[in-house]
Amino acid sequence: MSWQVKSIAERTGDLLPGSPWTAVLYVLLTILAVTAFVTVAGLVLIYAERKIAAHFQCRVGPMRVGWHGVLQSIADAIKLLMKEDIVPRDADALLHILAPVLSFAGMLLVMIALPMSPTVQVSDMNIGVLYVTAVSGLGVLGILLGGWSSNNKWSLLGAMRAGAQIISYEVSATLALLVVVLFAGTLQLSGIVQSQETGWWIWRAHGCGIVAFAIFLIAGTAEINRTPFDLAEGESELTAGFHTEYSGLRFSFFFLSEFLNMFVLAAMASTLFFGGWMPLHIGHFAGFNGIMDLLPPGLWFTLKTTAMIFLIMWFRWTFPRLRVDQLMRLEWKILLPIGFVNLFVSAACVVTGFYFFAQ
Amino acid sequence: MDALNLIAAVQALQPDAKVREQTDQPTLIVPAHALVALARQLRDDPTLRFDLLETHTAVDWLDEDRFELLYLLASVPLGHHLTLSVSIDRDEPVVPTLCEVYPIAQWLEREVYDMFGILYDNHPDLRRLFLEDDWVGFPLRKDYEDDFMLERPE
Amino acid sequence: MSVHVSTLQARISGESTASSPLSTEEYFVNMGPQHPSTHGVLRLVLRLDGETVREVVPVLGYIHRGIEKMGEHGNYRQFVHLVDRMDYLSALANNWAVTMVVEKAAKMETTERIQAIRTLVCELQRIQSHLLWWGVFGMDLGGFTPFFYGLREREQICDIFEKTIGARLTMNYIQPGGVMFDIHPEFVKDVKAFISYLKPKLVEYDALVTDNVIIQERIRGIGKLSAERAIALGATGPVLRASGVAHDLRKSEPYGVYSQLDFDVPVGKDGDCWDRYWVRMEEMRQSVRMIEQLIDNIPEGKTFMVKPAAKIKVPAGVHYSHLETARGILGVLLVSDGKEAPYRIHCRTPNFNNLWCIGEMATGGRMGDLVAMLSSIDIVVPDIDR
Amino acid sequence: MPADSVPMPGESIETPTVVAPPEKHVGVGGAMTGAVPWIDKAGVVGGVFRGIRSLFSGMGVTVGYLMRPSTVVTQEYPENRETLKLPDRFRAQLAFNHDDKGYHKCTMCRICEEACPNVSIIITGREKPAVSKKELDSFVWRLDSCTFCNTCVIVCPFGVLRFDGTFESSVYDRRLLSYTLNRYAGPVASVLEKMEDPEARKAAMDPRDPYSGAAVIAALIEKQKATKVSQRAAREAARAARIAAKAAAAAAPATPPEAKDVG
Amino acid sequence: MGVITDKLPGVLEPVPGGSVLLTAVDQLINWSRSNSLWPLTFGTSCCAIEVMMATGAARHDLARFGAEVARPSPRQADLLVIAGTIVKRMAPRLRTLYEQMAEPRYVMATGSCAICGGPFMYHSYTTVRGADEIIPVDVYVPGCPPRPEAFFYGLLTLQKMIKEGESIRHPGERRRPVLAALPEGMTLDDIRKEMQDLLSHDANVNMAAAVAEGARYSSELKDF
Repeated sequence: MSWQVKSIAERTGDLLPGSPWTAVLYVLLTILAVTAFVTVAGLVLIYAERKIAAHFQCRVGPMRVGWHGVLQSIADAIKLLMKEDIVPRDADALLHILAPVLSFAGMLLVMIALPMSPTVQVSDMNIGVLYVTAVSGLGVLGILLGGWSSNNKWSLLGAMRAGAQIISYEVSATLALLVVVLFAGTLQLSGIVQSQETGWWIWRAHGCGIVAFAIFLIAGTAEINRTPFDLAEGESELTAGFHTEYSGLRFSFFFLSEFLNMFVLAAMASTLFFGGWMPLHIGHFAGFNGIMDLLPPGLWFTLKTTAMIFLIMWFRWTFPRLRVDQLMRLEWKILLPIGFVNLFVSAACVVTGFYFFAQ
Repeated sequence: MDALNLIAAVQALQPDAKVREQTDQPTLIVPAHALVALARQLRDDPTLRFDLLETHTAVDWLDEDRFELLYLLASVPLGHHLTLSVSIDRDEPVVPTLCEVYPIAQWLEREVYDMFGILYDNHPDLRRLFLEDDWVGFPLRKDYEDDFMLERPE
Repeated sequence: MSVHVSTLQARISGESTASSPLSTEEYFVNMGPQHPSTHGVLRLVLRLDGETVREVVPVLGYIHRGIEKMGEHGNYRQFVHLVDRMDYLSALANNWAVTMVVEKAAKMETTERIQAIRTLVCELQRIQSHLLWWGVFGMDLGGFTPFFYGLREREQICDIFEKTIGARLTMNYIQPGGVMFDIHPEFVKDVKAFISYLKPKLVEYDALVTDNVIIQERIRGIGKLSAERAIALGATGPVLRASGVAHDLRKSEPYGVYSQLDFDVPVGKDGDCWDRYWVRMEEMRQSVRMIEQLIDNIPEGKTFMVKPAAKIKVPAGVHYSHLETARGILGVLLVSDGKEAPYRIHCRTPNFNNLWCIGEMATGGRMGDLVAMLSSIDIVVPDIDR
Repeated sequence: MPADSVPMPGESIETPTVVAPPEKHVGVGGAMTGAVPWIDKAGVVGGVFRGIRSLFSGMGVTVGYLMRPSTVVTQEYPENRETLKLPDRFRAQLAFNHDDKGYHKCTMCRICEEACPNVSIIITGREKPAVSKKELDSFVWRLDSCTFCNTCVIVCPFGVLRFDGTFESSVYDRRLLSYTLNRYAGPVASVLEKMEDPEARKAAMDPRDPYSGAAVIAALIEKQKATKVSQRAAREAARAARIAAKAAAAAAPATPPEAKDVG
Repeated sequence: MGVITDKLPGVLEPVPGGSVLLTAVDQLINWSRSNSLWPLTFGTSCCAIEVMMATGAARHDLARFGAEVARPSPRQADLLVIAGTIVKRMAPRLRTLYEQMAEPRYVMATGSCAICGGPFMYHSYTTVRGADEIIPVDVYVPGCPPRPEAFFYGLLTLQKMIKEGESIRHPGERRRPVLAALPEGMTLDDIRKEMQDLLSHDANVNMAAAVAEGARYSSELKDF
């Protein structure tokens, strides 16, 4: 079965010569949809995190705002929206204001490239993986600027920690990405998904996929500053880390982008290693594949991403935090060598065609 | 019996030490100038080994116009206790510090300085411990006065 | 910042930090008085070189309430309720310390039942205190879930206390001459149920925290304190025992009914955070052992030997007695002039001495280590400031 | 510890039985602390696997609770108000023991007022010399300063006071936190039964009269000021006397130093 | 001593010139504020264990109110719970913390120490007798320390105040220090009346009638 893959950008391009105004409308609708998706997904993720954390800890979580607290995130959002927005007197006002926007923008730009189903992908670039890697690095700029411009020592410490951490782990994450790129032979995200039609890379690559996935998950968790790598905002050490001086709406930008980064990470992990929207296929076993195809690809994507998000939350509510030198040692002395070896092994696999269902 | 032995052993080291009455632990009154030497001997003597300064505080005997400094020593390996009592003049409250013998004395003495205004000779860092540096008066003295403090109405 | 930092700055100005062309600069950070991991209003002035801690200077007094001064203006019974607020996590032991010195000085009689009940509730509160510490220790190291598990078990002890004592935290239960109430009829049943509930949970704690590789890597070899330095700095309780000194007043100078109980003293080897962690975990197990021995053998007898309204007078003189709380030796020095109110009352609190070890431990460590060390000492700030 | 149980100097105390920490080293062999070069460390592979297993066992504990909703221990307070039952001895609210006709046994002996550590009980009343009795005017209890130490209850010779568990006392104004307790706590049961409106019944049963206490406290503050002034005067007089005595002593020949020791 | 310059909190004020739409928006905002009270992690002594830790823990679970997001930075917190004694040395820091918080900010004083000095009221040379001498306090939760349920009741009281009284146009205006002494020109009857007005906003029960009826019964029963 072949998939009709067409991104929203391509469809707009098709519309452009015939009816340009429809195309413009289409673009506007897309912008609206992305914004709405980001907001809703953020609120849902925050609510889910609080509920799941509560049940990990034998509590019930938000209960009193709406049925089982479903309106909790909305109340929080409105409150943060209406809260006084403080720029400290000695802060660098321009950068202080710019930082959360940058942090948010980095996350938003990645969102554009995510293939959520064959037809739901805003832009399907042929350098998709490269684009995602590059743009997600924008977030660290926001964090660094925010920490530096706040004129607060805790913020500065948090920002420096975040900077060192994110830049270091970017290396390992990219090495893990490259494994999949090698196997799939393309940088295009939809291409990577389609290359998994005969099976997901996590099991097709003789263990290389599993190692790469583990590295990607660890490095990704570190990149989005979540426990056990939340040193940048570890509240028992650095009060609130880089966003100590932020309040109101600007703080909510940081808050929201932290949660949506988790979504981005989960979506990328499922796209690269679990086939994204591709149903579970085993080689050319048509009967089984046919049954799996009964579920729509969008649902597959959602399920996989949810599972990934749950895994990341599970980490957070189980593990303590690493120390800053251990963090660096883990990256440069453990993950990076393993990542390189893994890359070479998978390159050898690709060259010899030694993996399941090679073309 | 044991308390008597202990007192005898200490009095052998410091003949000036007199027994303080009305206590439930062996307590010796020591002249201020002999305090540091005696404490060092008590700490280093292999049969006494008073290695723990359990606490140190002062009592303001306003009517007798003196401060009584109490040093509660204990021996962790041997498990016995001894209290040293030093009386100093209320108008000229200066004693030598025990910091060199017991490091924890540095902070205990800062606390006593904070509360009683007793000055410790040779103390490396004699500052107030609990109150602000610009606090007026020494609160645990019996004649301390404070506009802020409320008396219990009766 | 006032004087403290300026003295610090004067101290470092003599050292040259710029030895390499890429020079670094040391800087000061105020940790506290409002900081999540200082457990109250402790302030630490840190001299940092990047992430490395060069010097720690604790600054106290943000909760100094003058309890000793207040003690001079009330009678002994009224002072008992004040010491509840000192180390509120071992309020019963605090009550007992004052009670002990008053009873010893005034030569008051007690019964075996009173002593057994006191021992029992104090051991329960020791478990309660260590449970809270365990949870907070986990949270300080960045894992949130231990906090919730620890406090979940703590609530069970709170329930037992509520039934017998009528309060959850500040008890005022152990009074000169007895205990305020006899134990609740359901007390024995509840305690047994709790003990059988707690035992599997302790195993679970090991799976969640003790054996966790991140915890192990973070607390092993961190914050070492040698036995000599620990004694010289006056550290007591688990901090001293973790350094390898088997000093426990419950063994060396038994009070209550501890002399009849069979228990071991957990002792560490290196005096690092891991040893302190392990000593406290083991102390919980030993407390469980003690409670198991005692709970079926509470002797019969009176629970209050004097009339509650009777005035207590202590003969003139200096009286001192001490006991072992969850954090170390709590001693009460009572100077009486024969009147109804003490002439001077002084509390030797364990946290005061234990806190000063942080300066010794933390130098050269990282910020994250400092938090772990502070948490492993298990300080209660109002107990330091009094 | 009595003095005669102090061990002899030089005699070692009995060494307690000790437990030492386990030797088993869980962890990745110092790989991350950098204490040991991790490649050289023997058994590093085993250490790494043990470390990873420990992570999974921790995750097993947390997910075990997630999967068993019965382990949720939360008591949902405002929802469970009807069923929430506090222990009898819980101390949250001081109350008078009225009999069912509204009488109480307080004789205004003021023992509780004296015993209270921080004057949270303020009793006002009149002497009645004719019958050599006192008449209680108001028994004000300050909830804002009460420390719930239970001393007043145990010292009361007539069993007038009790603590009950009514903890819902939050207010917007702290003046409202003083109650006059000797007002009748509620009508007799027969009258209560006649009241049909449950809210009205509740209001009638409310033992607390929140307002009259404030005036008493205002008077108390005045009294405190007066006390302070008088005590200060007394202190200053004592001080002057002491200085005078000292000057006299300095003028007189010096006393022998033994006189300074405490007898 | 202190003077009350303002009305009691919690009294609903008519908004001059306010339209129906704005009122609805007000209500929405007040609803969101009352349901999203993020506390500052601030505790000085015993009350911190009960009010900050035990309430947040599994048995009582502050998260049900949406208030478990304890922020260590005052900039992001909405609710300052004064849990424990405030001494003179801490007072300027408490004031700073309050000033660092972003509007709207709410303050709860829990426990006797924070309300009026509690056990340390007399003969203590450092204890501040009431946190409201330093910063304005919205809700007082008595107890020493209050049990977690009592704290929740205080939180509900605060939520009620926010829902009824707070208006986006006057953030923090009604909250002034209230001290123990009665101000000049104000009698107890005035407070009574204000409190009854406050209570009569409770739509479900005719509290005024209930109180009057209760008083009648009480006066009848005095003849016993």
